[in-house]
Order: sequence, then C-alpha cells, then structure tokens
Amino acid sequence: MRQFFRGKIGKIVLATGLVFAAIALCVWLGSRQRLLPQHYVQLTLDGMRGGSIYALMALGFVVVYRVTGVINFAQGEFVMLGAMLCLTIHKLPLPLPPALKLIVAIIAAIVLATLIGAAVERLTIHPARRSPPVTLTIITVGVTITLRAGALLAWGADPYVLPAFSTLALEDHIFRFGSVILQAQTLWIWGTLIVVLVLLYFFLEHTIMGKALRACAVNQRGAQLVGINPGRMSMLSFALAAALGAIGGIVLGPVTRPIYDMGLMLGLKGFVAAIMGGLVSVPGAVVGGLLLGVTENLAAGVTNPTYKSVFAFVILIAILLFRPQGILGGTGQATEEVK
Amino acid sequence: MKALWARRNLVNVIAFTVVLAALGAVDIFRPFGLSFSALTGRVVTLDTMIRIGILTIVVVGLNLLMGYAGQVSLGQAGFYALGAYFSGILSTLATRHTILPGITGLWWWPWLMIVVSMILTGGFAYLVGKPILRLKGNYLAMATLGLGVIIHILAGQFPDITGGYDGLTGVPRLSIGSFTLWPMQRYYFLVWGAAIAVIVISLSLVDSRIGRALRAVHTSEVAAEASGVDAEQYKVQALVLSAIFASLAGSLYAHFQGAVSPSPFSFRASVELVVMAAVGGLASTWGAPFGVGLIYVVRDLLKSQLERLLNVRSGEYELIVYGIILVSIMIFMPEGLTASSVQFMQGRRRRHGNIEPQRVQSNGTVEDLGQ
Amino acid sequence: NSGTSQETGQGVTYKIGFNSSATGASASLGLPEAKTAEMIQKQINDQGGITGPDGVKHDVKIVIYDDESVADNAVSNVTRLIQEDEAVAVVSTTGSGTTIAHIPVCEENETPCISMASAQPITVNADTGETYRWMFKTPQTNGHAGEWQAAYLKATGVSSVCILYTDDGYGKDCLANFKATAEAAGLEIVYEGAYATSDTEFSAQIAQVQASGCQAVEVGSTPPVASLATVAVHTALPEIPITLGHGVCNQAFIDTAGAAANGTVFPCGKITVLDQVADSDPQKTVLQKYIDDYTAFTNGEPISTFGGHAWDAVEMTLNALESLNDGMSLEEQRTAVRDYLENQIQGWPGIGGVFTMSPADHNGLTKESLLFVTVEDGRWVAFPESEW
Amino acid sequence: MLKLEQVNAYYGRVQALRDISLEVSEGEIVAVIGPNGAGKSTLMNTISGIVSARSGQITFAGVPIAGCRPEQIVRLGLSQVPERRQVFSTMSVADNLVLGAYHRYRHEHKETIAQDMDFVFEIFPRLKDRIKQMAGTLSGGEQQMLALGRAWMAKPKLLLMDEPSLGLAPLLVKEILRVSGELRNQGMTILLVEQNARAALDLADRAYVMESGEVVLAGSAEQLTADARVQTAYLGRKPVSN
Amino acid sequence: MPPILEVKNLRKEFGGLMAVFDVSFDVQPGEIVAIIGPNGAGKTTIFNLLSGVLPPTRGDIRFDGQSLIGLKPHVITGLGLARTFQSVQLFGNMTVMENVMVGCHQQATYGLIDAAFRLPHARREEHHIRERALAQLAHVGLESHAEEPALSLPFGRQRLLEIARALATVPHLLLLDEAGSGLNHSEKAELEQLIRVIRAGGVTVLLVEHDIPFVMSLADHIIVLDYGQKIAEGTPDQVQADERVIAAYLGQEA
Ligand SMILES: Nc1ncnc2c1ncn2[C@@H]1O[C@H](COP(=O)(O)OP(=O)(O)OP(=O)(O)O)[C@@H](O)[C@H]1O
Ligand SMILES: Nc1ncnc2c1ncn2[C@@H]1O[C@H](COP(=O)(O)OP(=O)(O)OP(=O)(O)O)[C@@H](O)[C@H]1O
Ligand SMILES: [Mg+2]
Ligand SMILES: [Mg+2]
Repeated sequence: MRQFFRGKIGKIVLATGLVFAAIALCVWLGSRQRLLPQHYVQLTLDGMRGGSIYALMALGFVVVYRVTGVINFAQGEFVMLGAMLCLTIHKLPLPLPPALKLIVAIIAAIVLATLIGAAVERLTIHPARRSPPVTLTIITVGVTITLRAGALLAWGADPYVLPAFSTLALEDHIFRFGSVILQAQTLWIWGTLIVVLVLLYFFLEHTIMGKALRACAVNQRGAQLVGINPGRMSMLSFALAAALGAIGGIVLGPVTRPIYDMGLMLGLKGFVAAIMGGLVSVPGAVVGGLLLGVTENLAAGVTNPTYKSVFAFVILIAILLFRPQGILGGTGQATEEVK
Repeated sequence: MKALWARRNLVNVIAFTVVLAALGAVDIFRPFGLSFSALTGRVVTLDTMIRIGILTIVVVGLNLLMGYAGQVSLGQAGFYALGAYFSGILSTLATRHTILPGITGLWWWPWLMIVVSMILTGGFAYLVGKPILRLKGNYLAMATLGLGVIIHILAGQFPDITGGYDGLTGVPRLSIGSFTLWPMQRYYFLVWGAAIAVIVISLSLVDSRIGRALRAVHTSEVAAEASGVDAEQYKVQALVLSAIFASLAGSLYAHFQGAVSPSPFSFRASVELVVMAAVGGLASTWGAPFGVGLIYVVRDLLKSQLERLLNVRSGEYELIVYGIILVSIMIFMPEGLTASSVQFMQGRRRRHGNIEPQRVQSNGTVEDLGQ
Repeated sequence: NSGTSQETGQGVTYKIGFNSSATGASASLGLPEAKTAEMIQKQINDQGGITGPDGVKHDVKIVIYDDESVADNAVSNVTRLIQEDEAVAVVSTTGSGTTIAHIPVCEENETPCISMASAQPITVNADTGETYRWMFKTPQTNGHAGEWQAAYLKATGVSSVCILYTDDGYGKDCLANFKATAEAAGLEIVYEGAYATSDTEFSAQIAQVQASGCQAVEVGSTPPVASLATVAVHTALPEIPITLGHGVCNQAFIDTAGAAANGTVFPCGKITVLDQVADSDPQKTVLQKYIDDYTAFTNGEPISTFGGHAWDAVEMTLNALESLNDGMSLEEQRTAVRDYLENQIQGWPGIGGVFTMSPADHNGLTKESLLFVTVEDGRWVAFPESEW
Repeated sequence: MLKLEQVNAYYGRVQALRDISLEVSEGEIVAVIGPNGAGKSTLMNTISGIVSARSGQITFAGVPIAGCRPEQIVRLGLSQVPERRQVFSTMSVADNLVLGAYHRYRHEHKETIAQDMDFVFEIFPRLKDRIKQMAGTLSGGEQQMLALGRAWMAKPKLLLMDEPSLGLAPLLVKEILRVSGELRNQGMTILLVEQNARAALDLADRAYVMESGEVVLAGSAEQLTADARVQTAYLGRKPVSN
Repeated sequence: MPPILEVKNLRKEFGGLMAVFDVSFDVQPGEIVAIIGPNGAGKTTIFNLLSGVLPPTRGDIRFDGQSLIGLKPHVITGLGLARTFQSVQLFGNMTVMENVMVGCHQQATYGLIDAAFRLPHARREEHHIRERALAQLAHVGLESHAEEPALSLPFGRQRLLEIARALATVPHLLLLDEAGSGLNHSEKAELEQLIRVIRAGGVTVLLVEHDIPFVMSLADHIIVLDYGQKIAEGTPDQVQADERVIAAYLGQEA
C-alpha cells in the first residue's frame, strides 16, 4: 500500500484524491456560509487576479535567486517604485493625448525602475560580491529600508491613483456576467502575466544568455571559466527583477491605490509564491502565485476572511512539507547529493 | 590548547560581566550625579541597554541555530512572541479573568510562568521542528517565516486571550519576596544576568560535542551522518534551544514593558533579528550582544543626533540613513562585527601566521566544492 | 532641576515630548502629526516663547521622535523623553496599541501623556474601569462615530447591517464601538468580515455580505484600503447604503474612491468639512487658523484630522505651561500640567471639538464634536439629522 | 604562445608561487608534474586569472593577461579543465556543454557548436546517455568527462588541463591522452598537470617539475624521463622506502 | 567465519536508470576487498547504499548479521561501518583536530544539558575525545597540523584527514572511495602502507579505486562492476585474466 503511493501512479491518485477532498471541504464550508455557485466563480476569478500579481512578484525573486543565490527583499519596493514612478510621470503636464501619455508614463517608469535596480546592484551588491549569500540578502534588507523611507519622503504617506488602462480614468470598465463581475484591468493583468511568462521562460530556458545567468548561481567559478562575467549577470538579474517588479506595480496600480509601503505585504506574498514554485522555476513561480491567490481567496471565502493571510502561510507550510522542491519542482533542490 | 580556549572564554565572560555591572551600578549609585546615559553622552539610555540585553538572548539562540547549525530562521520573532504572550497571559490570569484568583499576590507565580512559557515554547518548537527540519537551507527559512507570520497574525486576533490588536496590559513587575525588580536599574541586572547566563551556556555548547555536531551538520549533513552524528536530532535540538532562549527573552520583555502587543513581533522583527545576528557575526556567540548593540546604538545615535546635524525631522531621514549604514556594514564587514574586528587585530599581530583559511561560504563549504 | 528666573525675565526652557508614527504602518496618520508639531514649534519660536502668569518668558522646545508604528519604539521614545529629555509633558502617539504599550511608563514616571489615538483603553484601565491619572487623549472616539452611524441607519429604516473592517487597531476599534452602539440601537449585525490593510480584493467578504443579505454595509477603515473596500462593495451591490467611520475624513478617500464615494455617509471632525461648519460654531476660528497655518507651513499639503489631534494635544499642553509660575521643579511642573489638563480644559475649542475634561473623562468630547456628512459629486456635504 | 616571467602568487600571506618562469609554444604539449601542494593548480589558476599574480608578467598570444578577469582571458582563447571539475551541478549535461561554448555564440553558427558537441559525445558516449541528467548526480568520473568536454567546447587556442585523468577508468585515461594528442595535431596547444607522471611524460613534448611553489626542473620529456630524481619521485622506478 | 558484510540482490534505480542491478557479494572479516569498474558502473552508489545515504530499491545488506535496510546513516556508523567520500567532504569551518573529534561523536554520551552547564562528566568525556582524536591524527601522520583549518591542507592530506575521521568512529568495516585519486606515486605508496596498518588493526577494508597496480597489489579479493552489474569476482590474478573485465575496464595491454 505504502509502496503504491510512492510510485508515480499512486502519487497522481493521491494528489487527485486530495484535490477532490479539498474541493468537497470547500463546498461544505461554503454551504455553511450560504454561498452560491456564482460566488465560487467570483472568488476564483479574483483570486487569480491577486495570484497573477503574486506571480509577477515571484518571478522577480526567481530571477535574482537563480543568478545570485540572493533572496532579494527589495523586490516589493520595485513594485512600489513602478507604480509610484508611473503615476508621477503620468501627472506631469505633458502635451500628449491621454492614452499616449499613459503609455509614455508606463515605459518611462519601467525604464527608470530598471535603472534603479541596476544601480542598486552596482552600489550595494557588487562591492560585496565576494561575501556569502546571507550577507547579500541582508544588504537587500538595508536597501529595502532606504528605498521605502525614500519613497515616504518623496511621495508622503497618502495613497495615489493610477488610471485604469481601458478607460484612462479611475473607474474601470466592468464586465458583468450575471452577478459575476470582471474588471477590464484584470484582463490587462492576466495578459501581462502571460506575455511576461512566455518571454521570460524563453529567455531563461532557451537562450544561451539565460543559461549563463543560471550558471552563475550554480557555480560562479565554473561560470567565469567558460567566459561568463558574473558581475554583469548579477546586474542584469537585478535590473530584470526591478523591471518585472515595476511591471507588476504598474498593472496592479489601477486596482489598488499605490502607497509608499505597498511593497511590504506584496513582497512577502510574492516570496511565498516563489517558494511554492521552488524558488528557481519560472513556470513554478507562476503556478505558485496563482495557486496561492486562488486558494487563499477560496479559503477566506468559505470560512473567515480575517484569516486570509493565515491561510496563505498555512498553504506555504503544507507545500513545503509535502513537496519541498516546489509544486512543479523535481530538481532535487532540497536534497543533498553525495559522490 | 584546549585549556587556553576555556580560559580565554572565562576571561571574556568575566570582563564583560564586570563592565556591565559597573555600568549598571553607575545608574544606581549615581556618583557625582553621573547617570548611565550621561556616561554615553545621552546617546544610549538604560532603557536601550535593557532592550539590547533582551534581544541578545534571542540572537544568541538564533546564532546557535543559524551560525552553528546553519539552519536559517526567518520566524524567530514568533518564538519571542510566544514567550511574551505566554508569560503575559499566564501571569495576568487572576487580574484579567479571575482564573486562579489566589495568585495575584504571589511573587513566585510570574517566575514559574516564565519557566512554563519556556517549556511550552520549546515544546511547540519541537512539534513543528520535527517535520520542518527535514527541509534544508532556504526551505527551512521559508517554513519558519510562515510560522512567524501566522503567530503574529493570530496574536492580534483573540481579544479575550491576547488582548487583540491593542495588546495585553497590566503584566506585573517581577519581584523576589518583597524585593521588586523595578525600577529599571534593578531590572537591568536581571536582564543582563540572564543574557550572560545564556552566553555562557552557548559558549559551553559550541565548544562541546554538541557544538561540533551542529557545525558539522552545517557544512555537510551527509558527512556528519557518516561520522555518526544524528543530523535531524541536533537540528531539532538547536531549534528548540533557540526557541527556549527566545521565549525567555519574550518573558523578560513582557515584564519589562508591562504590556504586550503584536507589533514588535512582525515579520520585520524576525528579519531584524537575523540582521542583528549577521551584523554581530554568525557563528560567534559574542557577536550577539555586539550586533544587537551596534544596531541599537546606530538607531539611537540617528534619533538623537540626526535632527541636530541635518536640521530635519528624524522619521524618514533616520530610516534612509539607517538603511545606508546597514548596507555599508555588510559591505565592509561581511562576516560581521566580531569576525571582522578579530581579523583586523590579527592582521596586525600575525605577520607570519599559518595559512589563512580559504574562503568559506555561509554553509561552511569551500566555494568550489561543487564536486 | 529647578530653574531660577533671571533678571531679564527669561525662565527655564520647557520641553514638550512629542512622539508619533511618522513612518511605518501608521505613517499616513503620524506624518501630519509630526508636521503639525514642527509647525507649532516654529510658531512659538517666532513668538519668542510663552509667558507665564508671573510675566517670566519661557522658551519651549518640542522634542520630536518617530516610533515607526512599533510599540517597542514608542515605549523607548517615551521613556527617553521623560527621563533623558526631561519633558514636562509628552504627546504620544499615533496608534492605540502603541499608546497602550507606553501607559505604564507615563503612570510610573508621573508625567502627563496625551495620546493622539482614539481607543477607550488609553484613558480608562480596561481591567479596573478607572481613569488613568496621567493619560489623556484628544481624538473623537469611535464610540461617538458609532452613535452617529447607528442613529442614521435606524432612521433610514435599516434593521440588519454588515460590518467590514481593517484588521488593525483602527478597524478593530470601529468594530467594537459600532457593534456596541448598533446593538444598543436595536440593529442586527448579521456579518463581520475583516481584511488586511494591504488587501486589494474583497471577493471573499463581498460574497459573504451577499450571502448574509444585510441592508447596509459599514466600512471601518482608513484609506487606501477603505477606498478599495468601498469601491468593491459599490461595484457588487450598487444600491446598498454604505456608512464609514471618521477615518476616511481626508481628501485621499474622495480622490481614491472616485465615484464609489458618492452617496456614502459618515461622521467627520469639523476640520475636514470646514465650509459646512456654521460661522457661529465656537471651533470655526480655531479650525480656520489651523488650516491656514498648516497649508502655509507644508506648502499646500492636504490637511488631515490627525494633524488636528496633534494640534489639540500640543496646544493644550502649551496652555497648561502658560499657567505655570517660574521656579517649579520638574515634578511640580508635571503635576501642575496634569491638574490643569484635568480641571482647566473646560469648553476649550480645539480642532477635534469643544473639550471639557474632568477627573472621570480624560478625553472631554461628545458626539457633537463630529458632523455627519455625505459625499456628493466628490465633495463633502453636511448631512444633518433633519435631512435623513 | 604563453609566457610567464617571474610570477609570484600568494594565498593571504602564504606564498604559493615563487618566481615562476615558464613558456609554452604554439602546438606543444607541456606537462607540469610535482607533489601534492607544490602549487601546480595555483599555477593553472594564476594563468586563467582565478588567482591573481602579485608580481610578474603573463603574456598569452602576445597580450599581457596578468590582472585580467577569468572571463576576459577565456575570450582570448584560453580554456581550463579545473581541479574539482566545477561543473554546473544543477544543470543538465547538455546545458553544461553548451555553456562551454558560451563565448563562441556571438560570432559562430549554432551548427558548428552542435558539431563540437557531437565530437564530445563521440569520445564520451556515456555523457550522451546522460544528456538530460543533472551534472551533480553524475558519477565522479562522468563529471570529469563533462569538465573535459566543456573545456573542449570552448575551442581554445590553449587548453589548461588540471589532472584530467582524475577518477577516470584506465581505458578512458588512455582515451583522453590519445585525444589530447589528436587535438594538438589539430593545432591546439596544451598545458597539462598530471599526477600520473609516466603518462604525462609519454604524451608531452616538454615538462616542468614543481616543488613547493618553484620550478625545480625543466626540459624535454625524454630528458626528464631519464632524470634520476624524477624517476624515483614520480615514476616509481625504485621502490619507495618507508 | 561468517562474512562481516553480505550483500544480496542489491538494486538501485534512478528514474529509469539501473545504477546498481541485483548485485550480491560477501566480504570476509579482515580482508581488503576492492570494487572496480568503469566510470558510472555504480561503485559509489553501492557505497551510498551500504552507508545508508540512499535507500535501495530492493535487496538486502547484512552487516555482522544485522540488516542495514532502513537504518539511518548515523545508526549504521554506530554499528561500525565507516566511509570516506569520492569528493572529499570535510567540515570546512573547523580545524583538522575538530574534524576528527566529530568522528568521535559516538564515543561520548553526554548531552545538551551536560554540555550547556559543563558538568564534570561532560568534561571528562571531552578530554577523552581529544586524546582519541589526537591518536587518530598521529595514526595518519597529521598531528602537527591539528590546529590548522581543515581546508588549508593540500588535497592529498585532506584525504588522509577524512580517513582519520572515519577511523575515529571505531569501525569494523571501512569503505574508501577512490582514496588514492589525486595522489602521486610515492603518496600512493604511503596510503597503501596506511591501509595495511589499518587492516592489521582488525578493520576490514572495502575500497573503490581506478589505479590498477595499486588495487592489484593491495586487494585480497576484487569485485568488478559494469553497468550496475557484477561481471567478475575473484583474486587479483583471476580478475586480471577475465576477458570481460579486460574488454570493459582494463583494456588490452594492462
Ligand atoms: N584557497 C587556498 N587558500 C589557502 N591556501 C591554499 C589554497 N589553495 C591552495 N593552498 C595552498 O597552496 C599550496 C599549493 O596548492 P596547490 O593546490 O596549487 O597544489 P597542487 O600542486 O595543485 O597540489 P595537488 O596535487 O594536491 O592538487 C598548498 O600548500 C595549499 O595548501
Ligand atoms: N541521483 C542520481 N540520479 C540519477 N542518476 C544517478 C544519480 N546518482 C548516480 N547516478 C548515475 O548512476 C550511475 C552510477 O553512479 P556511481 O556514482 O555509482 O558510479 P561510480 O561507479 O562511482 O563511477 P565513478 O568511477 O565515475 O565514480 C552513473 O551513471 C550516474 O550517472
Ligand atoms: Mg592541484
Ligand atoms: Mg564513484
């Protein structure tokens, strides 16, 4: 019996069983809350929206971790910078038609955030590149503190607004399917996630540059010996992560109200999503993000939403215990190899 | 060799104790009207010293876990919180809930509850540690992160028990018989007494069979197992011990503040504890008090001096500068305060020393041991 | 530490401790508070200090700290202010939890502390029900807000209500007070749901609101999440009435909630709706002056109620200090300030309302300190009981 | 092609190379032999830029390379089979090999690179069987093959091999010695460190003997094979006293 | 005499790959036995299975009559089976001495509490451990390096240190994985001598090695693997003459 569940088919049976059990539990709890089918649809849709943002965040973590072995705590701050820079540029009195103005603001914000990301790497990570990853990780904590306080100084403690992409106004276009609601911005978010995922996956897994980035984290000495410049790769990874963060912040901007400390919780959840995906896998990060978003929202919906974040972290621990290598993982990251 | 080591530790501990006792005595006897904070140019206050002492206890434990056993914890504030809340809740049972009404006047009840808190927290760490410590490296960090955040959130939830978001008030002062360990000048001795005890325990441990086993697990779990070390057991022991230390610190904190609320136990606090450990120097027991101290002193300096220097409101600037200082410390002292200053001094003395150790990575393996 | 007056008529410098959460989770509240304190410092300096009844002039120094919205820091800062900086009185701090943490420090050191947070347990010992000796607070309580909300809902014929609130000190206090007043008014609370300040979607709560079938929704949050929650409720249930607490009485709410804010109702401190306040109102001149001063000082930053709480606290303290003769010891000064606050703040028009303190009431405000408003076309409009 | 003059290198305060002067001409195979800890690997690492020389000149194909970073030196056409292999352990065998040709991707066709990969698989069919396996889970010898293959993929002008036969089965040792000769015939220059002194001297044109950081003997392979000291210490002609 | 180690139908699969395919062999006490075979034949995998680092897919391992299946590595070490690693696995954050002292871990019994409070019985045991460790270092000739960081030793010495650490566990059976690789001729001769001394001390030795002359002169008994399967077994002379072994491993002129 135990043997069976260790085997491949056994595992699939077990997993399917668990999923069905979870769904059954969900429906049972939901019925106690008197939820109707459309509510489940709504919860799932909204969970996927939140999850998409977690996924974008998680991708940023993955990119930096894969290359440098560093957990970049500053990832959340790049999200904040993306949103803040974008809305600030958008508010400038540029003589442009509104749509173009928004596009200009978006591009400029991404470029700026990317440059900031690269500068952060040059100024803080590069000088300490010979130090162990723990030290570098702590450096990113310092960077986080400085960036957030700088944002508070620059933008104050009040929330701002970024117009929805479809309407170019605060009020977004809303699609209604019966009582199920879908905001146009949600489609933008999903679209962005798909485009980013495809591009990033192609870049990291199928170009020599992507492999070189990966090689740096695996064995820096080895990387140098085949002609890779780890310093440049490290800068590239931070710049890329900053860009990803900024993109996330910008598409999220219209559905939230950007504020100087928005990076904090988003960063944490994005991190959780990245871990759920195995910390090095691009598709894993996306699945992790979506799964986190949907399950936490469903769990909150059928029980008590007060504990939404608790659910998120319980899911994290459960996944770590049962699949430490991440949902899609199989890389054996969590085990040591002996020769 | 061995005897020398032990003696050096003893000398350090005595020197450390004497200096701290002298500092504390200054504030009690106030020779020439001199107070502790006057000694430090009003930068470091006694309040700060006590907080440093309390967090030193947590960080010594974290150091054992991270620096020696190599198991990162991003949720240590959770154990710290458990200590504070257990102590807070249990020692106010009578006043808040009229459970065990007789205990209100008993001086030993809070002390007993400190021990109970340590046992409860240690037990909890054991229960969660068993499965979680099968995970390696960052995965453990993540799991502890989750735990820490969950504890933090739950601490704000049940107003009847935890006091909810506003927290629990009325935690009594500690006393021995009729001798109350308050005002602060007295509490200072209690806290630092506990901190030094914890340091001594940690020093002894590190230099023992257990300490070696932990360090071995850190570098190569397989090789440690092959040498007869039960890696899992020692990792759990390290986690439990660090949790017990954190719990003790939490209890001392609760009786110091007189109130416990969730805000000091957030994820941010856990990260800050790791920062303190790293600033002091991982795998160095003495790193703990100095790491915690440095962080506090920097912050207090900024608080009291920045306004004067830049003529700005502290707030944001304080944090900006703090972040920059933190980054600089880690760039210039990547192995932390203690290791870096030791290297600095040895660089002077040891002109013709032996071979310098190779660059050892955080996990203790040489950088290029990639098979 | 007694100072002696000199021939020039210049007495000791009074220090007022000031601690707020200028950064961290409560920064949007604490930052305007800190700025208000700076502004008052500048005004005093410009005036050349304050003068006591004996004609002796005193410089006043407001020592300003930031506690980063963390209880530990609040305790440290207040301890430092009392013991190191030797402040006569301390104004601290932005949050309820953070204030409650430093109550023992104020009480043990016998120093008057005025909080800018609203929770009941700040001035009243929750266990004994007694008013603390040294603790005061200036904001209107959520209890006052709750009275307005309950009365309104009752008047409009609502019988069952859902409460959505933030999982933080403010939200929890809203919940507690609203629940108490609403139930007292005979309303049925059919659903309570919390969310985090960082949440961006509320489908779980909305689904449960829909399932519970309540007739009105009360939102107890501050922006930005208050705006998001309001938008979410409005989008899913466009017809349902929404009441909010006085935490949304700042421009940020209207700016960030957009059209969803229209038609929402809530009580507000008069500062945010000055144009709705009658000229005869005793607060009118004070409010006008504060708004003008603050706008000038910060180069046009939006005013907020929270800055007003700081203003009340510091100005009260200044009034108390002005009543002191020179030559008192620090302990005497502290006691005198405390006594003044407790007994002499009578019918005192401030930003938060007209204060009348007493030994049993260290807040001194009533429901009338708030004004009931609604939002029309992105503007606040007074919504007196007669129009309900 | 490669020339070292008076090179000194240190680990901290310990001197690992003392006034090393050495030359490798184009098309040669030069061997370096010496006991454990003699500094052979340090020499290799100094040439490839991993350890920086404190003083002295290193020129490669006329370019001074002392002080250059390893990745710059690789681009000049110098590639190393490092001690301890340094494979990318969590990447597949194929990715490891592809990365060997990293600096060639800019100006060479993918097809040529693919052909070189076929060459590696021809020599080491085992690697082809394991093409998707992660390098870290390969057996020790398989990893050594991978390290060799990766270095070949760089198509260097000068190949540095640090103990290429380490952990390889006897048949394969022969094979890589044969391949080394073949590569030399195709115009590659090789600098080789080997514990298996006999095989090294059989293959090499010239050789150096290092002891405690210094070159103590140099000469043609025949000269050294005939040298009495070399015979006792490295070739085991006389039984070793104990 | 009963064999000290009995391996029966041992199998290990990695995914679809049979790294070890139904291998059986015995080791008699006091013998020096060598396992040889081409790269990737499964030699290290067998060591990993014996020492409990990897669980076998099927098969049985009996050590001193007791089955090792399902036991954790440290338990197996405690039973008296020690090993070294093909890629040296030293504790880089410790001195040479401390590395060996870790090997003595199970020679002491004092626990966390005893250590924390430096109880007398802990001190006594600690003293004992030091002496033992020093003796082991002397055994392999590293006593003069006792206080140096382990990784500053040259590679060859690191192998010796690993052997000392393994010996410190007081094994009955010692597994050496390519202990001679990276050593030059004279160093190999010293190693050979050391192994003989170890055996003379009553320890059975099982080793993996690619250096044919070294193996042939040292081993009493040789097992040859190819593609995970045992293809030959016997005395050095028998094995050297085996056709399959020559084809798969030794090559014609060896
Ligand atoms: N990273 C390092 N840090 C300190 N000392 C080192 C380091 N690497 C090597 N050494 C020392 O430098 C000297 C030369 O070492 P090197 O590795 O170059 O020798 P080698 O000739 O390659 O020996 P082997 O045959 O064992 O590979 C040795 O004494 C060694 O201990
Ligand atoms: N974790 C693993 N996953 C997949 N394959 C593995 C794993 N570990 C080992 N292998 C494969 O199993 C085979 C046997 O490996 P093993 O390390 O036992 O070889 P070996 O006989 O020790 O070889 P060498 O002489 O090169 O050290 C190899 O082909 C190797 O690639
Ligand atoms: Mg070498
Ligand atoms: Mg092997």
